[in-house]
Amino acid sequence: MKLQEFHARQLLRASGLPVPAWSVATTPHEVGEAAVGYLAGGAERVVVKAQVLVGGRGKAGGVKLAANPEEAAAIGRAILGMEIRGIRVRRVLVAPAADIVHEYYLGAVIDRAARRILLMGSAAGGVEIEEVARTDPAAVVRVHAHPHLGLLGYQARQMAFALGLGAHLAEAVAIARGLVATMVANDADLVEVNPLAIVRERASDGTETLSLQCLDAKVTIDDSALPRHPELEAMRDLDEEDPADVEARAADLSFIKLEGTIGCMVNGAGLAMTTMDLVKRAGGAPANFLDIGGGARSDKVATAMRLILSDANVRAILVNIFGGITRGDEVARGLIEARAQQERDVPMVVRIVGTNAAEAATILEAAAFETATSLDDAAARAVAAAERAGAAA
Amino acid sequence: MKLQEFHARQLLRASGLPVPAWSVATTPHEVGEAAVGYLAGGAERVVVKAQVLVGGRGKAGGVKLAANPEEAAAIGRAILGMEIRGIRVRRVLVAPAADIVHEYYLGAVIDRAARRILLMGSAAGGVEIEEVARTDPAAVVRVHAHPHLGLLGYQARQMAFALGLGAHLAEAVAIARGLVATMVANDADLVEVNPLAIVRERASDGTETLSLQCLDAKVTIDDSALPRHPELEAMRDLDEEDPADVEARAADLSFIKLEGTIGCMVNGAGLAMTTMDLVKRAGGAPANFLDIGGGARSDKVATAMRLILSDANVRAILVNIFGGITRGDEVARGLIEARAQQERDVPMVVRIVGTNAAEAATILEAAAFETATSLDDAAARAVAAAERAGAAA
Amino acid sequence: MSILVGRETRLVVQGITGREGEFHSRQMQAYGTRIVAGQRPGKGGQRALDGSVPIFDTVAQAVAEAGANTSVIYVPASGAPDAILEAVDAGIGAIFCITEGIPALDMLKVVPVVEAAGAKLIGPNCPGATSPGRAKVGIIPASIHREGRVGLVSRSGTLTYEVVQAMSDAGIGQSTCVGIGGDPIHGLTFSDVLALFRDDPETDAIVLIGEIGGSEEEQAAAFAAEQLQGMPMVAFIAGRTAPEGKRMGHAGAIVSGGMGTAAGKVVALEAAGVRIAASPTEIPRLLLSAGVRPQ
Amino acid sequence: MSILVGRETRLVVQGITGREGEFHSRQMQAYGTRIVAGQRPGKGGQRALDGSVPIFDTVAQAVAEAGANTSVIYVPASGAPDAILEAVDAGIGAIFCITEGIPALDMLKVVPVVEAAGAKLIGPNCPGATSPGRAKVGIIPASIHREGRVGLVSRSGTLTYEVVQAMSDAGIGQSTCVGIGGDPIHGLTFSDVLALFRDDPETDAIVLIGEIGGSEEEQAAAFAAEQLQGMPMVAFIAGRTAPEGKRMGHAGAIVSGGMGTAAGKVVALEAAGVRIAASPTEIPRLLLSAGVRPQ
Repeated sequence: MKLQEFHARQLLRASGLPVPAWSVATTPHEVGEAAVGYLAGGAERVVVKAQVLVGGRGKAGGVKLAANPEEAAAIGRAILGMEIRGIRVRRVLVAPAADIVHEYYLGAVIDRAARRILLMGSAAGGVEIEEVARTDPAAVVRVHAHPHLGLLGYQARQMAFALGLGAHLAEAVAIARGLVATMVANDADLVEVNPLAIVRERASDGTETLSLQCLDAKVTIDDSALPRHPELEAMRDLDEEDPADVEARAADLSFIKLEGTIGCMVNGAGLAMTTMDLVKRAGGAPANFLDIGGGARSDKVATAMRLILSDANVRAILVNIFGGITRGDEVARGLIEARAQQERDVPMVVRIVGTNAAEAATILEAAAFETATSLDDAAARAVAAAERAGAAA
Repeated sequence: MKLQEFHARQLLRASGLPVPAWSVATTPHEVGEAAVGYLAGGAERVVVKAQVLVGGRGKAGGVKLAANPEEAAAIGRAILGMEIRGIRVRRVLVAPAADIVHEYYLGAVIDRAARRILLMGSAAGGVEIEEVARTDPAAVVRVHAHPHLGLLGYQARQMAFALGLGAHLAEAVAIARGLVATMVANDADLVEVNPLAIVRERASDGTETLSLQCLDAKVTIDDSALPRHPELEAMRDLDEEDPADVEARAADLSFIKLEGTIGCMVNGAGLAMTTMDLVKRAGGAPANFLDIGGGARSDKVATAMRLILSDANVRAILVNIFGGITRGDEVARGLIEARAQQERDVPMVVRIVGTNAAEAATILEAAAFETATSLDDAAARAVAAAERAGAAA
Repeated sequence: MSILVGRETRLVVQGITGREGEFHSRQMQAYGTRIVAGQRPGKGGQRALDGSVPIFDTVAQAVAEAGANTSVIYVPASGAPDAILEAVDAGIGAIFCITEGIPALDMLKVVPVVEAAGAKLIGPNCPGATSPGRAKVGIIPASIHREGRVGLVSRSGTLTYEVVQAMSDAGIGQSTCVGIGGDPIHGLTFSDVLALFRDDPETDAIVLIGEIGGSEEEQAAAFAAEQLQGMPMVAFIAGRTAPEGKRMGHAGAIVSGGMGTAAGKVVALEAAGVRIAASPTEIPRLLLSAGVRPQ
Repeated sequence: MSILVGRETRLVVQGITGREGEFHSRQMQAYGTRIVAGQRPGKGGQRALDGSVPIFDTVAQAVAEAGANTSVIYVPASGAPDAILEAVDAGIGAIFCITEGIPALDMLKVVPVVEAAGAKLIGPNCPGATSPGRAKVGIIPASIHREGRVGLVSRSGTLTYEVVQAMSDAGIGQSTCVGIGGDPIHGLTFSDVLALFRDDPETDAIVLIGEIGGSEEEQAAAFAAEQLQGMPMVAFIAGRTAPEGKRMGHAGAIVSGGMGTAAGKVVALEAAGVRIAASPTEIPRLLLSAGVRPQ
């Protein structure tokens, strides 16, 4: 689960990391109010940042600087309500603009191959780490945390020296260790600060100080760990979620909406991906990934059907069930029930094999469903059905 | 550093362990007041326990039960002020007496050979674990915690089942893991609950419940870890310490008072023990263990001398210095200073070898100290000097 | 022979009294798997599966008193890491963790302990393993198998069943089918299982069922190029149409930062001489053309 | 040859810029020990010991750029566990930790990491080791040694110096003198060092200096009985008069619950055929009577 920037900042701050002040505003007026405070406090400008869970906010015009409260409010008016990659901006973050001397990247991820938490750093901050890794792999510094002891002091120092942060050693060590500690405390699978910056601050007497600060924060939580972190589950941004995703989660279905026209209902993640792949191979485009899980009962099948049909693009449905724990006859009965409740008539191709496949076949035949036996055949029939339905529409 | 029982109870409770209520009282009146509360709360009797850091409180009459507030106050009067193994009782703990169904022992120590935290348990609680280990070794259950992950759930369950606590599994697991967690959180080298007891409680409607409770607590803290636990250092009971120990600690000297007549001043713990052993072998008895440490300067020597002479039993002093980091001439000068300040005239035998031993010899000779070259010779001379002094006294 | 499970398997079922544990224990027993013990803290002394199997409080007891050498775990996610560690500590050599939904950071702690002890962990979030005609451990349906000499290893569940069924229908039997699990952090990797197949005299060819996410297929390709020359190998990779940045059901099935794509895996495997199936149904044909004979 | 330190030693001093670190580095260098690097975070690029030794920010750099293979640690107790782990991670083979006062629970975490990496940790709270005429690492005074063929291992500092001085005075030289440290949880044990001496062709006899607390002397006795027959061995145990329940200076020197007494250790060693000295001064005599020849 991705967290909004302001939630991610909260977590970093709770781990003791230096995150400068911020406010969250939902109206242009609130943006202006927040700006008044920061400008009075000595900031020369404030930054207004759209709070959305998609990348590319900056390029989309979702991040702007303002030199006075009026300008801030105007920017807030422009950004609030804006759509970024299909997501409407409902909140912005307002913060004093930092006087940045240098930007770094620092992020912790789970390295699957090494089975360790991997801390990555780069002295080229502000750009995406994947970009740095591609163009200048040597510029990415990698340190693996100890599996039980976390990121050790010397490891944090190695990172700091490798990034050229020797002059800010104690700060850099605390931030590196704090980043990994944040990951562990919150069961995150990504904790990223980009940019981590050396920031210049001037006191009223004109003296300047340089310090390391976390100017942005990105955190994603391991979904498997959410049951033991209700405080993080509460941060879930339902406003930004498709209602279908919310319903799928409630029904414990694994559902991902895609752009195509053929709705897929499958048991098992690998088989569901394969079904999508075969639809594509047969010349169609899958409308979704949907895994109804093992041992799915008829009510789950009905919910799955409703989710698929909530997508207006869907022109045909492909049901592909390999009965292991899941019983084929149970799914067949679920399909009949679902069809009875269905408001929209969409052609359906059903393939049920494995446990109780014969019973399922009998039931489906009696109900006059179009059936298929092989995977490839099922995909081809579904594509054909979608094409027919598309031509008819 | 040993903690008083009431401090140990605090630490266990802070780790979430079930420790029944208690009060600390310093006057018979306070004992009576506490008893009023517990008896009103449903307890049939209260227990009054002397708070001292020596073993054998029970046998010495320092633990008593009372059935009413008057009796409690009377017992408080008897125990407060009592001496147990030379320690005056200044505080008692008052607690409701539990209705004990069965007593167990559970304790965590550092197993030096295995280099693990060792949790020991026994279904024969209430007696010392060393006693059980001696008389019925098979009755002691041993589980080593994981060096990084602590006591794992299954290990706690193994302990619970081995003690026959299957009917109290969840409680026993929480207590076992909490015990080890208490050790780790506080850098303890011993955390002991004896007895851990199944306690019967009757509700006002007559229903009975059985629960596991920690009825006593013993904790000792690793001295090396005290610098990072100021909150535990603050629990040190100076009332119970010899003023000489307090002064030694302040001067960073390792000092232990013994029963003999020959004061010893040595650099290095191994050599200090050896010096004591050789005094004994020569027919004398050491008055103390005293390690002045490496690189000891003259002021430290003077403090050491004062500590030794604060013991009225001391009849002779043996100084044994092997100069490595410590410079012999520096020690020699320190001895001359110390003798100048000395109020009591006690014969001294000095052996200084190693770094700057020749310079030391010249200084000592000029100041007319009795010197020795070999270890055995030094011990023999000190014993002879003490005998002469004893005969003269 | 076979790998991981076989006639020598003496199984303890951790969580035998749960709904899933009991259901699958019956299936395994019916298949002929020797279940010597069940384990469930607090039910020690009772018996499971109609009295045929003793239940112990601890895995250590199941090892000491019933001689268990293999364990399968049907314990909820909150207790599964501890169950794995208990099995390791009790000296179990092969541990199958069926449980789904264990947090990745828990597994980061568990896996090094397993490896230090020299034990083999399969899963979590895996369907187990079956050596047809000998024994099955886990949840793979018994009916799909056929005895034979092709080893199969997969990150998936039902997709594996599809492939196995297709192979069996084509007369191609299996030596052992192993599901290594769909979680990002798990025990045996593709390469680990390939090494076991390499050393198994009764395995002549290998089928690998991969999917998007991670780099195990690429590592398996490197392993195959170095260590499996002369052993025919066919692979299928699921998720060619999966969008970037989304978890496709399995916690481990995610393309991120352009890494872990199906295309990259296919390229790596092809370069190592592995034949790639465009659909699961192609697998039997590719095996036959690689010289595997139906039995 | 010799054990642990010798002509092949390429030393990095962790904490070379501190008071103790610098003082003893000069002593070690004067003795002929090859100090190839110092380490102190934040002082990388500077030089120590009158410009003769480069300072690095990390131990990894000292290994990569100066070829260090041995480290000695003069870092305060709060930073010493991390310094040990850094040396292990950098691939240092022998790590001498002089630092005193490290909490036991810190060492409980560190030691398994050291062991898993196959490194040798000597200490903490130890005086180091000297191979006379070759190299010294730590704080043992140089002047007391004499080249020879008797190995010495001890839990103590100045007591060791006494014994070494007495041996040298009697014409009995040493192959290597090792102080394993006075803390309850430390790296190499008596038995570990005895095994090294057993395998050293230039060690003909062994002196062991033990003290109260723990059971390493008893384990050493068992090791000697099994593995060191034919190699003369003399031991001295300090603390016969120590009272129970008190730490005698060293954190590890404590008799508790009747365990770890000097008497118990003496009995165990005698039973293993080890000659026991009643005083350190007896040691040279016992060595001579055991057939060791002065050099």
